[in-house]
Amino acid sequence: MKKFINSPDTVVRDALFGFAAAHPDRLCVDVERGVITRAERPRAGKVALVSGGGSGHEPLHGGFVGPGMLDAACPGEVFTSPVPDQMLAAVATVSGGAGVLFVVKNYTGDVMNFEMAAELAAEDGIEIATVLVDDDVAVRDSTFTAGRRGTGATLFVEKIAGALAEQGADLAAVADVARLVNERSRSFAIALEAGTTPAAGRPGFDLADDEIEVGVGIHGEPGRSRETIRPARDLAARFVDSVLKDLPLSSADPTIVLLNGMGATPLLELYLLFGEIAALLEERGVVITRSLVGNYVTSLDMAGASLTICRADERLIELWDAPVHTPGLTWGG
Amino acid sequence: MKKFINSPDTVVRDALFGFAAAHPDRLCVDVERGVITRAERPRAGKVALVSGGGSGHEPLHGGFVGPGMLDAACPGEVFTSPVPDQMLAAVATVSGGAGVLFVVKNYTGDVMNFEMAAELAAEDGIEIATVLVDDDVAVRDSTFTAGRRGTGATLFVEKIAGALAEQGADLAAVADVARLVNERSRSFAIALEAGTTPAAGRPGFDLADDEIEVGVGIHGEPGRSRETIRPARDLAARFVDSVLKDLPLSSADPTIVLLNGMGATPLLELYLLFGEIAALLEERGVVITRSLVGNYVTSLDMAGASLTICRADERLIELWDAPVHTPGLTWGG
Amino acid sequence: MDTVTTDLVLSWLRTVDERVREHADELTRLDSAIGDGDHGSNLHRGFVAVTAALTRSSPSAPGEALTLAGRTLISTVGGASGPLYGSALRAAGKTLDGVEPMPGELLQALTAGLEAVRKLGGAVPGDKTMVDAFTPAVEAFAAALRAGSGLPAASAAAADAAEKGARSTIPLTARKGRASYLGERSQGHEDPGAVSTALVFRALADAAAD
Amino acid sequence: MDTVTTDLVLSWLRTVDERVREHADELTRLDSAIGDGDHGSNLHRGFVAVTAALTRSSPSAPGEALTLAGRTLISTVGGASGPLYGSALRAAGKTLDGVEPMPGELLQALTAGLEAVRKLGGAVPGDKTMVDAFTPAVEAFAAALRAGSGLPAASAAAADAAEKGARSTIPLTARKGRASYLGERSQGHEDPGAVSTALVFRALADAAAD
Ligand SMILES: Nc1ncnc2c1ncn2[C@@H]1O[C@H](COP(=O)(O)OP(=O)(O)O)[C@@H](O)[C@H]1O
Ligand SMILES: Nc1ncnc2c1ncn2[C@@H]1O[C@H](COP(=O)(O)OP(=O)(O)O)[C@@H](O)[C@H]1O
Ligand SMILES: [Mg+2]
Ligand SMILES: [Mg+2]
Ligand SMILES: [Mg+2]
Ligand SMILES: [Mg+2]
Repeated sequence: MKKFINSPDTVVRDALFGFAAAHPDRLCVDVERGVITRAERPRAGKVALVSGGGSGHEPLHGGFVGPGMLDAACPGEVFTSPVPDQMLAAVATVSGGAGVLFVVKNYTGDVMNFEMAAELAAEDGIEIATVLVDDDVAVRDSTFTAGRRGTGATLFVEKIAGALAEQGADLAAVADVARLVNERSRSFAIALEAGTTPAAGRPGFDLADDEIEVGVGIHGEPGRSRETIRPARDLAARFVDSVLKDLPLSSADPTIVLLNGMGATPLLELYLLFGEIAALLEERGVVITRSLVGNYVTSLDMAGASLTICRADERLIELWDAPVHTPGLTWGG
Repeated sequence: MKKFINSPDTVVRDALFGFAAAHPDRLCVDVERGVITRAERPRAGKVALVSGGGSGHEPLHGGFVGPGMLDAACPGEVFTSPVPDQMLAAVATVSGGAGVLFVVKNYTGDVMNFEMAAELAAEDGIEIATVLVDDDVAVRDSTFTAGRRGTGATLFVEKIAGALAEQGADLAAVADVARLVNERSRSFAIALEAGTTPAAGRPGFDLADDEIEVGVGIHGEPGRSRETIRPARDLAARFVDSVLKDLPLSSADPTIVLLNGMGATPLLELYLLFGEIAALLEERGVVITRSLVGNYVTSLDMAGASLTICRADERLIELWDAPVHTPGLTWGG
Repeated sequence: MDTVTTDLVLSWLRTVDERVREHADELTRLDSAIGDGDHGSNLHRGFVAVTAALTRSSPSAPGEALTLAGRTLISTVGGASGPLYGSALRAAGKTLDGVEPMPGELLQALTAGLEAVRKLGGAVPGDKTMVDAFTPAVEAFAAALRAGSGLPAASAAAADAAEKGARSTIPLTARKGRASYLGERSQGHEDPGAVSTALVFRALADAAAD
Repeated sequence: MDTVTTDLVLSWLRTVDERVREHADELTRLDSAIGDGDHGSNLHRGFVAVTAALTRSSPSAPGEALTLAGRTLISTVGGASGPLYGSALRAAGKTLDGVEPMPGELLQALTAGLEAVRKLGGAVPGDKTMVDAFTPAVEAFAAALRAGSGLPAASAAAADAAEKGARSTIPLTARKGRASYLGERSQGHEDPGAVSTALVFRALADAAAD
């Protein structure tokens, strides 16, 4: 394993120092407590958005803290959900009196740790709502299992709910739109190579020179099946079929499409793959209303990509277009 | 080699289709002629900035086309400079009558192809100025060799000269500021793994499990020396020492610092490395006035990073802060 | 001497710390196969913090020690195992009254711990989780006490049962936690949390044997 | 028949296309060692386009064919080799008058081509570039003509000299082009452009031998 680190034990802490140094004007990084917040103090009466999860998915979540998106992010150890203390510290810092929305990716650990934090915050009299993001169609949803994973749709939820919160909506409304976005979003991922966690020191799974892992998650979990590499055109069909199967779309639906790199896939390949996906979507009568191509919800140095589509409507597109100013996502006035 | 491609021969063309599909509102992609321009027609009287180079360095250059930066980019084949026909087509499309600045990275092929285009454009009565970017301190500069390579400083040159052009400055002034930025910028890169071109199908060079390539370029050229991997803290010193040796800085100099990922390095590691570099710069009395951490001037799926520092002044910082709206770089109103 | 002294509990927790350290790589390897490869470092981080916390505050009763350990795990581990082990130890600690409770009281505490895990995680035996080691361990501990064994023998029986329970997860299809994403591909691998639970019970047996 | 017919030039250029195709991987491998690994695909792309352009416009004179080939290389190859080979062929083509020039005129054309490369790239023999194959090839061609050889023998001598020149680049330290970034680490590798230049001259010899 070759990485720009000092020691596997101090990766997240050391990276937080760098995060602070890189964004001194816009972010406040509390390295000791593991909390990233906006530089400005919370606006009274604004619903606060707090998210977090294991590190290794950057720019998610710390890179999405800023006007128009998150108020705080709690980075856990690599691929390990944060602890309740972090969420409580975040809530204490960013709560503006109008309640706090926890945006939680649906993983057992994340769910439990955020739940514990929510209970403790509620005991302190702070109103907490939680949205669980579970968009990954590679995982069968069932009440007997851990349910679908949260992946690319997290960006959609954080962006759109963040925009509504910025407009002054109340907690119920912000939580509602967050849930709506999640319900209408589905993702599917394919890996060409696994990523390597500093702690494990070797790839999460080994693939032969012509093998790919289909239906992978963002934590180096192996996927649903191992298959043979095929031209981008064919893989594009695999992405599109998998997502559309779970998310039927008509040509009347506006959509937001994210083609996300997992960390080690060059932008050149992502654009190429996006071209194939866009052509397929057009064939099937799906209109791409907004799109995003790049590394947003990564898995360390995994080579691969995920496709996320949100079946939007006019209001969601408007919220998507609202200004956002974060290290990882910026547009609007 | 596992990549999201259809065939090594059609990578750039196929990717251009995706680039067009991803940015229909802001960019115009002429796939046949290999030219990316802004969606809006050229403003009369504005100096036009045209750049280009081999593909595989995305978002450079196509991702830097847009208000506040480039008017056009000419993507060559992977790691191969574009042909003069592309630059001529770009000039014909974006020339607003006030002359055109070619931003050229100093590689034999790029220099020759842009030179040929400049001669032919001049024959057509279009005023062309050229800035050669040569910031890489790993290469010894001498009139008997090809000279220093152009790497990270290209982003600084395109951003700052683009801002001045947007303000309506004339060609001489825009070319002057471009050259000034180049003269005041230096870069140094270290690779942990080489990238793989689709044509070659295997990494540009092979490194053992504990080896790194120090002083590499952005085309998979091997570097100056092969060394043993060390903690990020020690490598940070290597980056800082190499750059500062060639670019003496006093604490009175404002600086712009780019810590650039080569394509396959996770943002988590880049931030960590930036933290170490920022600490070292502080120790040496260097003030980081502006910074950028991310994958901007990449080398396909090379794992590694480059540090670029520009010894700026108030005016350059102002131009840096001016609004920019491109797929790869966005800020300001 | 067949009571659960504070020293015994402290020795137990310190032994867990040691065993987790020794087996961290193995736990991580198991977690890499069907999870995300962090179980070893998660528990290692947690129990190092537990040892530090216990040294700092030197608790004067077994229940206090377990509660502190649980709280510390919750605050330092994260992931799925942090809240689960943390809640288990906290629930166990809260159940354990007095300075020298009897083995029967420890059984109640362990039962409360298991209940906390099952309530928080919703897993039942057969789901391929730590519950598959925890449940038989508690049952074996209960059975041994019923049969008249003392603390050392009951703890050893619990450890044996936990190890057997861990091995029994190999053929199972995971239905809870990260391994459940793999569906049938999770078969043929031992659950890392079940293995770490077996380490915890073996540590109890070794501490009680001294 | 010892004149430079249009057919001969077309056959030469077609042969270069074939040889480049056959040796593309080798050229790329050489370029990977001390460059950026694209020399094979660059020339392959270029000469495929040359063959297509020649088929499309069937030139009626040798000079016309070479000029068209040069222009096509400039418009399709890019990199360093595109302008260099393109300018060489264009300069050679412009020098070559009439429909059946004599071998001495081909020598002038080749000399003009070499001059174009040296002027554009600024490389001198010993810099570890295509000039190290091109220069001795032209010299050998001239010497052979002076010694009374016909076109086939002169071309074969040029090809031999080009191959020897290419091999002579192995110990050199590159001073021009991408390999110069390596400094002394470029030693021990054959220059890809010198090798492709040898292919070009061998193709001429084979075309002239028919
Ligand atoms: N719902 C659950 N109930 C009980 N145990 C669980 C549950 N989910 C996960 N586990 C246990 O947690 C272990 C994984 O812990 P760890 O790797 O530390 O956390 P994470 O899965 O968040 O990375 C699994 O091997 C399993 O034994
Ligand atoms: N200045 C120069 N003069 C002559 N030949 C050169 C010069 N620079 C490069 N070359 C030749 O070009 C070859 C490389 O061509 P190619 O790989 O196609 O272009 P690039 O270096 O742009 O990738 C080198 O092997 C060398 O022979
Ligand atoms: Mg984890
Ligand atoms: Mg090249
Ligand atoms: Mg785990
Ligand atoms: Mg080359």
